[in-house]
Amino acid sequence: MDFNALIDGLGGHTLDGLTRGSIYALVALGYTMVYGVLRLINFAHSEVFMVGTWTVLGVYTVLGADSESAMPMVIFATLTALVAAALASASVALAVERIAYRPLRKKNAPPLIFLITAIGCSLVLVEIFGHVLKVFFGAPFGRAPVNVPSPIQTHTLLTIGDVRITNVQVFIILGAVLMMVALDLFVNRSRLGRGVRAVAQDPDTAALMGVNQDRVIMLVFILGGAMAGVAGLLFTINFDITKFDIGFIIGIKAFTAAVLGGIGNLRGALVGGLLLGIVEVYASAVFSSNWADVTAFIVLVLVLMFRPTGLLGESLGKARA
Amino acid sequence: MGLGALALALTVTASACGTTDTGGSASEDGACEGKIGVMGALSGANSSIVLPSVDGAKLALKQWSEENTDCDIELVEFDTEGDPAKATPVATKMATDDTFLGVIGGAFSGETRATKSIYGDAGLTMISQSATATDLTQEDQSPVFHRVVGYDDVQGAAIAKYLSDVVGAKKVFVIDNSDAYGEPLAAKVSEELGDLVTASDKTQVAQTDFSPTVSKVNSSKPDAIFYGGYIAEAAPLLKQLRDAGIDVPFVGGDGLYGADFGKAAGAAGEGAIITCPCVPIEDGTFAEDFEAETGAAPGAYAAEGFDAMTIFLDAIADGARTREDIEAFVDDYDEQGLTKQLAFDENGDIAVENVVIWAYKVVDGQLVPDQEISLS
Amino acid sequence: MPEQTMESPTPEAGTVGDALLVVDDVTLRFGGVVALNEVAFEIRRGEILGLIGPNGAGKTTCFNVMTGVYTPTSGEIRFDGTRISGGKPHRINALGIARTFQNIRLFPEMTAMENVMVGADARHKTSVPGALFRLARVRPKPHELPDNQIKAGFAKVFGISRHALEERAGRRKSMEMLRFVGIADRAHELARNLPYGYQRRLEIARALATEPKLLCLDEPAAGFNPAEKADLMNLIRKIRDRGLTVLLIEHDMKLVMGVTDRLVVLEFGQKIAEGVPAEVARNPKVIAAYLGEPDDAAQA
Amino acid sequence: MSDLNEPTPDSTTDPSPQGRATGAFGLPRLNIADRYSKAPLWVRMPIVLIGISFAFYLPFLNILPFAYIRTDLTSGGSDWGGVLFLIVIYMIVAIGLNVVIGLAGLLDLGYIGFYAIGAYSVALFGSPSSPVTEMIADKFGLSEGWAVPFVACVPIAIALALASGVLLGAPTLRLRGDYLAIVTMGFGEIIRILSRNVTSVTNGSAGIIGVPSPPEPSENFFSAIETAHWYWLALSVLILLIFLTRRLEDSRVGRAWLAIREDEDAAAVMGVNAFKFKLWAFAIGAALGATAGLLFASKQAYVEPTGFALNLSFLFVAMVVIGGSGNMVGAMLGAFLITYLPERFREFQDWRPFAFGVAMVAVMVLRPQGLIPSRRRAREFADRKNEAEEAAADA
Repeated sequence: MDFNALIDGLGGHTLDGLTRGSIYALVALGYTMVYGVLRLINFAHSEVFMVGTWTVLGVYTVLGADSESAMPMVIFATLTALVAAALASASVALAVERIAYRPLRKKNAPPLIFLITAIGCSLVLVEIFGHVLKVFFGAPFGRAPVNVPSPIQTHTLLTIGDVRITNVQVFIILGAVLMMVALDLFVNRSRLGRGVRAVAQDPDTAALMGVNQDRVIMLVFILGGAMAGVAGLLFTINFDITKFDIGFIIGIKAFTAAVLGGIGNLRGALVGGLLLGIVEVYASAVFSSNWADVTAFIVLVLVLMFRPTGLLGESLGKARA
Repeated sequence: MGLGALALALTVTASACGTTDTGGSASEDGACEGKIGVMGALSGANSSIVLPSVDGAKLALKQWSEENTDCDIELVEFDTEGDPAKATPVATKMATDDTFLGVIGGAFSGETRATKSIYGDAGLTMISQSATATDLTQEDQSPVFHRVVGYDDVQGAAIAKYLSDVVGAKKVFVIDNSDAYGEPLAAKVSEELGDLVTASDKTQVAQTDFSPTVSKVNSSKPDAIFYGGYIAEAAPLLKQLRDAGIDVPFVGGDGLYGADFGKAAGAAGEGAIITCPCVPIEDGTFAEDFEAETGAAPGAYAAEGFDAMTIFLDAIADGARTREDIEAFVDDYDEQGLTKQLAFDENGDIAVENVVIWAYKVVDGQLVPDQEISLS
Repeated sequence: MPEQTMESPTPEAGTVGDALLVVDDVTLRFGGVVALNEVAFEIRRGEILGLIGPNGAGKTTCFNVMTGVYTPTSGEIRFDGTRISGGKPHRINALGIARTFQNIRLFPEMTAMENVMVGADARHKTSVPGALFRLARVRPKPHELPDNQIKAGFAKVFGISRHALEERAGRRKSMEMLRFVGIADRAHELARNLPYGYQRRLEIARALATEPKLLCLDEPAAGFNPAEKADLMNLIRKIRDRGLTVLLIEHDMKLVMGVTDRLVVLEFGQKIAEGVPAEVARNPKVIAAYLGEPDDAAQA
Repeated sequence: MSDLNEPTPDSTTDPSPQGRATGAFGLPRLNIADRYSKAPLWVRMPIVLIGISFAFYLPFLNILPFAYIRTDLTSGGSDWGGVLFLIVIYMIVAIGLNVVIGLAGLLDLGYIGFYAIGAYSVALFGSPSSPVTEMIADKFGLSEGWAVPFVACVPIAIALALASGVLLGAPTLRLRGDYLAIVTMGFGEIIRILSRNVTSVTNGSAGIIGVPSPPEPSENFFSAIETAHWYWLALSVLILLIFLTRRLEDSRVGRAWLAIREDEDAAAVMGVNAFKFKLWAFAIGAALGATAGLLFASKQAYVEPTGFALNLSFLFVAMVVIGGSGNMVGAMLGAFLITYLPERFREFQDWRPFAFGVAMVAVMVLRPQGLIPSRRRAREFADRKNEAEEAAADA
C-alpha cells in the first residue's frame, strides 16, 4: 500500500481516471438509456462498442491513414472514423433490437429472458469477429489482438506542475463530455427527446398521448449505439488496439458505472463513469492494478448501501424519484 | 411417458444388437498404426498461442508420412479451450483409449496440472510444447510428463541475465499480469535481478488502460522494463509507455513470442525485445514448409510442436507399439531437434545446458533473432 | 368441512369493547406534502369502522401506515397496547392486522389455494431446517390425524412432523377460508385466471387466513354490481360475527351506511368527522366535502 | 418420502380438478406431466426407479442407436463418463441457482463465487500443499503432509458457503432487481480476484494441487480415470439434493419464496418475513453451488482462479432460464444441453460458440418460457401474450 504515490501524483492520476472514466461513461449511456426506457440490461451493448473499434480499423485501412499521415489526412480520417463508427455501432444496436428484443417485447416476456437473449447476441457478435469473419476473410479478424494505428500522435499539450496533459487526454475527455452534453440537450429539449422521457416515465400514458413507443425504442438504441461507436473511436485513439472480445470488460465496467450513477439517468452515467475511472486509477496507484476491480466493486456496494438507486437516482425523465 | 421409458429400459437391457466401437485396442500384431493426441486451446480467446504448435505437429506428421507410407499414424486434435475443467474429460478419453500412444500437450500449465495424473494413471506419455510452469517438473513430478521447452525458472534467469549483462540495466521495472504464466516468470526475473529491481507493478489479463502503471514507471525512472504476460496486454502497455515518452528497452518473455506481436503492437512495438526458449530456424526449410502448409509464418511454439511430434514419430519408426515402448523410447531419446538438443532428464525436462534461450528484436513488425542468451 | 373446526379467535364475538387500535396524532409527510395531518381515532374491539373521504383524502395512506408500509413522521399507532408504527409489515401482521389492497395484489402465478396458504403460513413455524429434515415431531390431536388409516396409525405411534401437521392444518384452513368467502369451486386455478369478483374475495380469504384480530379492507366493493355488493355486505358481517374487528375503506356510501357501526371521515389528510353513520351523514363539514365530489354525493 | 410425492392436496380438501380444464393453451407435453403427477404412487415409483437406474447405467450405454448420445464416438471426442460428471455438476449448480432465480426471483449474476468457495474450501483445507494446511500443521506441530480429511472438508465447505451467502445477502438483499444483479456480479468477481491476489492464503494464480478425493471403497476407486465412479458419486449427490430441494419447494418455505417473487410487498403484509426467506434462498443456493464446486475440485484434484471467471456465472443463469426458470427439471435440462451439446459436437470446433450464441437467441425468441416451463409459467405466458395482443388491438 502506497498512499504517498497517490498523493504525489494526484493530479496525474485524476486526469488518467477522468480519461478512463470518459470512455466508461460514453458506453454507460447506452446501458442507461435502454434501461430507462425498457427496464432491460442490454448486455449486448458491450459488443456494440466492439464493432465500433473494428469500424475505426476498417476506415483507417481503407483511407491508408496511420501514424505517418499528414495533418489534413489525420483530421479527415478521424472524422470519417467517428461518423462510420457511430453509424456502424448504431446499426448493430438497432439490429439487435429488431432481431432479438422486439419479438420478445411483442410477447411481453419477463426481463430475465431479455437478459439471456442479450448474452446470446453478445456471443454471436463476438464470434462473428473472432471466428466467422476470419473464416471468410482471414486476418485481421480472429482471436489475435490487432493494432489500430491511430493517426493522432500523442504529444504533451501543457504541463502544470508535475501533471502532463496530452492532446489525446484532452480529446477524449472533451469528446466524451461534448457528446454527453449534446445527448442531454437532445433528450431534454427536442421533441423526440420528450418522447423518450415520456416513455421512460410512463409507457402506457405516453402511448395514450400518441408517442410511438417502437420509434422511441429504436431511437434509444440508435443513440446509445452511436455513443458506443464514438467510445470505440476514443478507445482506439488511446490504446491503438482492438480484439474480438475487447468489449467484455468495458461493458462490465460501463454497466457498473451506469448503476453507480443511477441507472436510467443520463447524468448519472457521466458521474458514475468518471467516478469509476478515478476510483480504479487511485486504487491502482495505491495498491496495484490487479486490485482496481475489487476496489471498484467495493465502492459500488458501499454507494448502493447508502443510496440504493445510485448516486443520482434513476430517472431518464426527471419525475421518478 | 411411463410406457416409453419402460420400453426404452427394456430395449436397453434386453437387446444386444450393434455396439459402437468406442474403445478398440492397440494393434498387437505390430502394424505401424496408432494415434497421437494433441490437446490445448484450439478455440476461444487463447487459441492463437496454441494453434501454430498444432500446425507444427501436423507438418511433422505430413512430412514423416510421405516417407513412411506403410504407417497409419493419426494426429487427433482435442480442444480444451485452455480450461482445466474441459481438459479432464478429453484427457480421460485419450487415457482410456488404447489406440492413443502419446499426447502432445498440455499447451498451458493449468490444464497440464489438471490432467497429468490422468495420463500418469494410464501410462500415456506426454510431451508438452509450451507448458512452462516450473512446478510441473520441479515440484510435482510425473513419470509420463516431458517438455521440449525450458521452464520458467530457466527462462527467468536468462532474462535477468540479459537485462543486467546485455542491456546493462541498473534499474529495472518489473510488470506482470497476475496470471499463472506471467506472475512466476516475473517473480523469477525479480529474484535473479535482486537489487537491480527498482519497482514493480501487477496488472491483470484483459486490461487495456495501463495509465497507473505508466505513472509508476515514470516516477521510478528505470532504464529497462520487463513484462511477464501476453501479447493482448503487452501491446497497449507498450503503446502507453512510449506515448508517455518512456523509451527505455522493453523486454518480454515467450508469452509475447509470435507473429501476432508485431500486428498487435504496431509502431510502438519497434525495438522491443522478446525472449523465447526457442531457437531461430536457420536453414529456412521449416519456415518455408510451414508457410506453404498453413499460409502463415510459424507462430508461437510451432517448432516445438514439430519437435514433440517428431519424437513420437521417431519412437514409432523405431518399432515402439505400446505405451510402455513409447515411454521408454522417449526417456532415452537424445537427438538434435529443430529447436535444441532433445534429451530429457529424470524430471522430464530438457537438460538445462541444452535449453537455448534466444532474444528476438522487433524490427518492422517482425521478430528478428538478436542473440542467444548464454545461461552460464 | 364441519363447522366445529372453525376457531373463534376472540370469545366475545360480536360485542363492541375497548380500543383495539389507536391512531394517535399521526402525521406523515413526503417531502413538503402532508399526507396525514395529526390524524387521531380509535377502532374498538368487535366493531366495523368505516374510513371514508373524497379521493386523495389519505385513506389508503392511513392503511399503509397501519400495516407498516410507511413510518409516520410523528405520532404513533398502538395495537392491543403495543406500539406498531414504524414496525416491519410482517411483524404487524403477526400481531394480528391483515389487509387487502385497493388494486388487487394477489400472487398471480400461484393457485387460489396457495395464495391462501401463504396467509395461513403466517401462523406457522416451519422454516428451512424443519422443511428439509422434518425432525421436529409432534403428537397430533385426534382431528389432526391423517385421513388415511395406515398413515394415521403411524402418526399415532411415531408422532408427526411439524411440517406435515402444519401443511395439513394449513390446507384445511385455506379450504375453509375459500368456502367462507365462497370461491372454493376454483381453488386450484391460478389467481391470475380467476374472475375479478373471485380475486377480490380471494384477497379477503388470504387476509383472513393469517388469523387477524383486525381486518382492513381497502375498497373491497370497487367494480362490483349491486348484487355482488350485497353479498359482500353479508360477508363483512359474517367476518365480524367470527369475532373480528373490521376497518373498511369504501366509496360506496350505501354499502358503508349499511354495514358500519361507526365512521371516520378524512379530508386532505385531516379527520373532519367521526361518529355513527346517521350522525356523520348530517355533519355539514362532511356534506361540504362530498359536495366537491359529485360522484360520491350522488352515490350517497 | 410418501408425503413428498403428494402434489395434490388431501382428497377431503380437494373439491374438483375442474380448474385444470382451462389449460387449453397447454402443450401436449404438459399433459404428460399432468397425467404423471396425478398417477398413483405405484405407477410413479417404478418410473422414478427406472429413470434413476437408467441414469446410473448411462456411462456404459453402448447399444445402438442409443449410444449415439455418447461423446466419445469420434476419435476427437471426450470421455463420456467425464462429460456426464460435468453435466451432473452443472445440474447441481442449476438447481441451486434455480432456488435463487426461479423460486425467490432474485437475479444472481455472481453464482460462480459460491462454486469457487466450495472448490477452494476443499482445496485449502484438504490439500497437504495448500498454504492453509501448511500453516495449521506448522502451528500445531502436525506432521508434514497433514490435511483435513475429505469428509471433514464437506461441512467446512457448506458452512463457509452458507456464511458467505448470508454475508453477501444481509447487506444487499434490500436492493431491488438489477441493483442486486450487479452487486452479486461484483461478489463473484471479488471472490475470483481474491483467490488470485491473496497468494499467501490461496497460492495465487498457480492454484492448489493435491485436492483430496472422497473416501474410497476400494483402492483407486476414485482415481482420475475412473470417471464413471465419479459420475455415480455426483449423481447420488444430485438425487439427494433434488429430494431435499423438492422438500423445500413443497413447504411453507417454497410458498414464501414464490410469494416474494410474485409481490414482495403483499407477501410482507401477509406475514412473510421477506428478508429472512430471501436470505435463506441465498444461503441454500450458496450451499448447493458450493457442493458442486467441491465435487468438481475433488475430481479435478486441482483448483486455480481462472476456473471461476465471470462468464461462467452468465452461463449458469442461461442454464436456468433456457430450461425454464422456476422449474427444477427445466433447469437441469438447461444444464444438460449447455454442457452436453458442445462436447457432443466437438468436431465443429471453433464454430461451437457461435452456434451456441445463435441457439441461445433462437430458443429465447421462439420459446421465451424456456424449454420446459413450469406449468405456472406456461399459463403466465399464454395470458401475457393475450394481454399484449389485446393491448395491441386497443391501440
